[in-house]
Amino acid sequence: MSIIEKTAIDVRGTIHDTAPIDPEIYREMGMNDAEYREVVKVLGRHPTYTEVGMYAVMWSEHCGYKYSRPVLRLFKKYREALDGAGLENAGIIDIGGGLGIVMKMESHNHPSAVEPFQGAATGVGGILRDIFTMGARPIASLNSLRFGSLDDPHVRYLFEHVVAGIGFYGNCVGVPTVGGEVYFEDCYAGNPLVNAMSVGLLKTEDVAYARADGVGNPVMLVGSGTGRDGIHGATFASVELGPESESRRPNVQMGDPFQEKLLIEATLEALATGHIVGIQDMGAAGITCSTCETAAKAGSGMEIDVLKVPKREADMTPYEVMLSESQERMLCIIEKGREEKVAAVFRKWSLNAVVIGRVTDDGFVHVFEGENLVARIPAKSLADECPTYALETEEPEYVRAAHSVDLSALPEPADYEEVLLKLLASPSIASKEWVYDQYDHMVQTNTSVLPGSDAAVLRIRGTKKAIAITTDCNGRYCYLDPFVGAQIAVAEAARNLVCSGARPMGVTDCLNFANPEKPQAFWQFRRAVEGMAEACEFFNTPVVSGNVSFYNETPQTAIYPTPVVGMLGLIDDCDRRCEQGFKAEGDIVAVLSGGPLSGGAASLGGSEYLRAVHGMVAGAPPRLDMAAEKRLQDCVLGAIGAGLLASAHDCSEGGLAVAIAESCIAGGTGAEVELMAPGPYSATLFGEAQSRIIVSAPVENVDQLRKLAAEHNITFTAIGNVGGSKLRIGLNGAKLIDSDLETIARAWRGAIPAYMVG
Amino acid sequence: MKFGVIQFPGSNCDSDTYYAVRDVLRQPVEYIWHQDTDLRKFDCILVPGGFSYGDYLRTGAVARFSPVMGALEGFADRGGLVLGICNGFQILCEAHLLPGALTANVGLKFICRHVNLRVEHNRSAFANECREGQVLRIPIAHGEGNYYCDPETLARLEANGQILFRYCDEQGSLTDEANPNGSLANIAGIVNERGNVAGMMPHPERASESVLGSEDGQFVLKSLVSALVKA
Amino acid sequence: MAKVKVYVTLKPTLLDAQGRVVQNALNNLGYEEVDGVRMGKYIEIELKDNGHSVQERVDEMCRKLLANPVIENYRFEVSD
Amino acid sequence: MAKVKVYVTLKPTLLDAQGRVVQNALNNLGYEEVDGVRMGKYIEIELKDNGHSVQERVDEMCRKLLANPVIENYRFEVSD
Ligand SMILES: Nc1ncnc2c1ncn2[C@@H]1O[C@H](COP(=O)(O)OP(=O)(O)O)[C@@H](O)[C@H]1O
Ligand SMILES: [Mg+2]
Repeated sequence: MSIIEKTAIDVRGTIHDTAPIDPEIYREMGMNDAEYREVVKVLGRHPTYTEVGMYAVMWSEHCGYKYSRPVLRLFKKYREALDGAGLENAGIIDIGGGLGIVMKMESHNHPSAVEPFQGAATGVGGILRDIFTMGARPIASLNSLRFGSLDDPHVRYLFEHVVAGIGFYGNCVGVPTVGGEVYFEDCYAGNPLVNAMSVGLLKTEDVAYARADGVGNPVMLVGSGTGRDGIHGATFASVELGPESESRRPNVQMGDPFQEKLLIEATLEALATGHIVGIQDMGAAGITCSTCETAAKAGSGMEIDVLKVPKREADMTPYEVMLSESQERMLCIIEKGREEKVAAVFRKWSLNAVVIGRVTDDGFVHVFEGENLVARIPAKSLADECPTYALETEEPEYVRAAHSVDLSALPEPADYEEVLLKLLASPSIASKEWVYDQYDHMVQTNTSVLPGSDAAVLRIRGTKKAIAITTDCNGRYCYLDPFVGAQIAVAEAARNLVCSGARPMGVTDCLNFANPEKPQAFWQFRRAVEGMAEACEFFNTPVVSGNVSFYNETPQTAIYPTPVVGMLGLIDDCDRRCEQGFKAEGDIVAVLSGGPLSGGAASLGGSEYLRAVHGMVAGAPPRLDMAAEKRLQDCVLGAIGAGLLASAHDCSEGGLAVAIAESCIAGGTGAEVELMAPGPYSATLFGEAQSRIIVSAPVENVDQLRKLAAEHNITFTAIGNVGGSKLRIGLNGAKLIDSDLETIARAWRGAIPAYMVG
Repeated sequence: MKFGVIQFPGSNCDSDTYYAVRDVLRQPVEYIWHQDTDLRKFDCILVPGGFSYGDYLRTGAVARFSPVMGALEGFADRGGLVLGICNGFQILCEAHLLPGALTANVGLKFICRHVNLRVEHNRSAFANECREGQVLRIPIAHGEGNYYCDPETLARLEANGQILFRYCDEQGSLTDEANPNGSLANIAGIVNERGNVAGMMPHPERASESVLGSEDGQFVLKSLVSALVKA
Repeated sequence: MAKVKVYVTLKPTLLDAQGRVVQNALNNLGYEEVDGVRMGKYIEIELKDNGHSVQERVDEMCRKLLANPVIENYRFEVSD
Repeated sequence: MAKVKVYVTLKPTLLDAQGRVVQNALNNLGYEEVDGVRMGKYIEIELKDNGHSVQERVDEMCRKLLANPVIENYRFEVSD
C-alpha cells in the first residue's frame, strides 16, 4: 500500500488541512473508532497517514498494554514504577558487591506459528537487546515452550524449527541457553508458545537509561539497515490467529545473530565511553517506539529525518520507516559533540551509526522527510497515554465442572511399573536432551550446573557467588484454577532454585493468554495475575519485568492460561550448589515435605497421570499452602548451606515415583525405597502434591537433618537408600515397582528422539 | 612466554580462552584484533571458537581472509605454536594451515555436550602432558565438526602421527556411537606435519576448572606451556 | 528417469544476512565490482518414472518441503 | 552490469547427509519416485562493469571464497 501524504506543511511548523482517515484504514491497523476520535482530540486535527500508523501500533495491546495495564498494577514493583520513575526495559536485582542482574522474558508466539525458525530466532534476538540496552552483558538465555501433541506432523515441524531457530541465534551470539521448559498439550497445536528469557550482569553503577535528555543532543541510529520487515508486527500480535493470518501477516523478520553479536560488543564498548546519554533497543514499533518512549521518559521532545535512516530497501515511505521492525537496531542519544567518538566504536565493529535527529524540548516527536514534516505528535500521548480499558470478567463454566469430578472413584491401574514408564516417556516429562543438546549451554564458561537439573547455575566470575535460574508454569493447573496455578508456578520456580541451593530473589514473567476481549479469558488473566502477585509478595520475589501476550487462540481452541514465571536465585558460595542426581551408594533417600508424604486422591487433579492414563484433564490443581512451602524451602536451603545434602530434587509432574526415577537417572544409580501412606496407590506414587523435595544424604547427616526439619516444622520421611542398578519402590508393603535403571533411563531419554527421527 | 587470542568479528569463545590462559595456566595473555598484523611478541596463538562472520557462507571461510591470518601464516612458518579450537580449527583448515575440511554433522544438528577423546600419542606440543591412550572428557559445541579429507591425506595423517585426538567411548574404544558428528576415522583433532599448528573441535577451555564439570582440558592447555618451556 | 534442478531463493524484500556477509567479503577481497549477493539453495533431484507428471509432482514437493513459502520463492528445471 | 549464477555442490565422494534426509522426507511424504537428492548452494551475484573479464573474476571468487575445493565443486553462468 502506498499512500501519498497530502498535507500542507510549514517548514518548521505544524501540520494542518489534514483530511479524515478512512475508517477502513485505521481499523485495518487495529485501531477502533473511539481511539481514532481520541487521536483527533489529542492532535486537534486529523492525523496524517504516518501518524495514524504510529498511534495504531503504540496503542495496540502489544505496545500499549491497554487491557492488561490496570491488572498488572497488582504487581507491587510495577505499580511503584508506574507511579514513580516509569518502567525500565528490564528490572535490576541487586546481588551485592556492586553487581546487579537484569532479566526479562518475552513472547514470540504468533511469529513462531507462521515461521517457526525465524520467529523463534528473532524472539531470542529481541529479548537480548532488552538486556544489553541497559548496559548489561547477556550471560544466559532460557526458553519456555508449548506445543501441541507430537503425534501431529505439523507440531513436530514447529517444534523442530523453533528449537533450531533458538539454537541458531543463541549459539551464534555466544550467550549460553541454559534452561527452560517444554510442554506438549493439544490446546497449543495451532498456537505454540515461544517465550524467550534473557539474563544479564552489570555493575549497578553502569546501568544505562532509555531517556532522551539534553536539548540539542544528537540522536543516533545504530546497527542494521531498515527494511519493510514486520510492519505492523505488534498489531499482528494483538489479534487471534485465523484463516486470514496468512494474508495479514507482516513481512517476516529475519534474524541476523552475527549482526547482534557485533551490536552487543559495540554497544557495551560505546556505553563505556560515557558519552551515551540514553539508549533504547528497537523491538515492536521500531523507530516510533524508541523515539517517543525515550522522549516521553525524559519529558523532552525529538525530531528526526527519515531520509537519514540507513535503508535496506528502496523507496520506503515515512510510514514504513517509522513502523519497520527490522531487527538488530538501537537508538542512542549522544552527548553533543561526542557523536564522532561514539560512531567510531560502532564502526570498529563494522556497524552503521548515523545521526538521524536531535533532542528538543517541546514534548513533541517531529518526523521529517527531508523538508517535509510528516508527523508531529506529543511524545507522552504516544508512549504513556494509550487508552486503557477495564474489561469484563466471567468465570468460565468448565471450572466448576472440572472441580466436581470425584477423583477417588477412579480405577487403579493393573501395573504401576507400566504407568511409571509411560509417564517417564510422556513428552512433557521425558528428558529434554534432544532440545538442549542443540543449544550451546556452556559458552562464556560460567555454567556450573548444566541443563537437566532443577535449575541452571552460573558462577559469577571474580566472586564466590553464583546465580540459579529457572522457568516454570504448569498450564493445566492454571486452566483448572488460574489463581492457584499461578501461585504454584511461583512456588515451584522458587523450589527449583532452592533445590540448587539458591535463595529466590526475583521474578520476570510472560503472561500468555487467549483473547482478552472474551470475559472468560480475561477472568483467567485477572485471576492468574492476582495469584502470581500474591505469591511473589509472599515469597519475597518481586516481579521486576515481564510481558503480556494475548490472543493466543485459533478458531478451534484457546490455549490454557499460561503465566510463565522466570525466577532468579542467589547462591552465596558456588561450591555449595546442589543437583538433582543421587550421588553415592548407601546414601539415605528422604522426602522433606510441607504436609503429609502423599496428598491423597485430590492430588491427582490436573496431574500428568490423570491425562496419560485416564485421558482426563479434571479436578482442582494440587493445594498450595504457601506458609508450609516457605518453611520447606527455608529448611532445604539451610540443609544445603550446612552441607548436609548430596542431592535435592523438586517433586513436580509425575509425582514421587517420577521424581525418584529422575534422581536415579541423573545420578546413574538405582535406589530402593519403601513408602507408607494412606489413600490410593496411584495418588501416592503419581499424585502431584506440592511442597515436597526428594533429597539424598550421607547416613551420618540424618540426625542433623531430622533436627533441622523439626525446627522448621517440616516432615522428614526417610524412604530408602541409594544404590544398585534397579529402582525398587514399595508401598505399604506391596512391591509395586522393580525396574532396571537402564529401562527407565531408556524410556525417559528415548521418548522425544523417537518422535523426531526422520 | 606470551599467549595471544585472536578476535574475529563473531568470535565468542575468545574471552573464555583468554580467561583459561590467564586464570588457569596463569600465563601472560593478550587479545589480538583481526586487523592486527604484528605477532612478533607472541609465543603461542590461540584461534578461538565462535561464529566468525556468522559462519554464514561456510565455517571459517570469511575469517581466513582477515589481515591477521596472513600474519598468522608467517608466525607458523617461523615455528610459532598455533592451536585452533572449534571455529578456530575450521578457520585453520580453510586457510590451508591444516589439511582437510569440517562439514555438517551427520545428524545435521548442532551438538553441545561432553564427549570422550582418546589421546593418540603424547609426542606433540599439544598433548605432551597426557598419557598415550588417556581418555579426556571435554565438551564439544558445533554444527559443523565432521572432519573430512581425501584418502591420501588420511593415510599421511595416520602415518605421520598427525592425528592427536579421536572420539571414543569411556573405555577408549573408537566406536561409531562415540563419534558425535561422523568425523572420518573419529578424528577430533590434528596437527600439521611440522608439529606446530593444531586444530581440535572439542573445547579444552570449557573443561579447565572443576566448577565447569571437568578439568581434563588442562592436559591440553598445560601441554602448550610445557612445549614452550622446553623450546 | 528425470533430473530436476530446483532453485530456492529468499523473497527479495527479506533481509539476506548471508548474502550481505558474502558481498562484504568479496568487496574486501578486492572485488569491488560486486554490487549485490543473494544466497539460495540449489537442489538436484533424480526421479524414477512412475507415470505421474514430473512438473506437478515437483511443484508439490517444492511447496510442501523444499521451499518455505513464507520466506522463499522457488523455480525448477526438468531435464531427462 | 552482469548477473552471475553460481552453483556450489558437494563433491560426489562426500556423503550428503542433508540430501539424504530430504530424500527420506520426500519418500515418506509419498514421493516414492525420488531416487536421489543432492543439496547445494545457489548464489546470485550482481556485478558492475569495471573492465575486468567477468569470467575470470568470478572463477577466482569461486576458487578463493565461494567454494572450498577440498569438499566442493562449483560452476557458474553469466548473463547480462
Ligand atoms: N526449552 C528448553 N531449553 C533449555 N533447557 C530446557 C528446555 N526445556 C527443559 N530444559 C531443561 O531440562 C530440565 C528439565 O526441565 P523440567 O522438566 O521443566 O524441569 P523442572 O520440572 O525441574 O522444572 C531443566 O534443566 C530444564 O532447564
Ligand atoms: Mg518444571
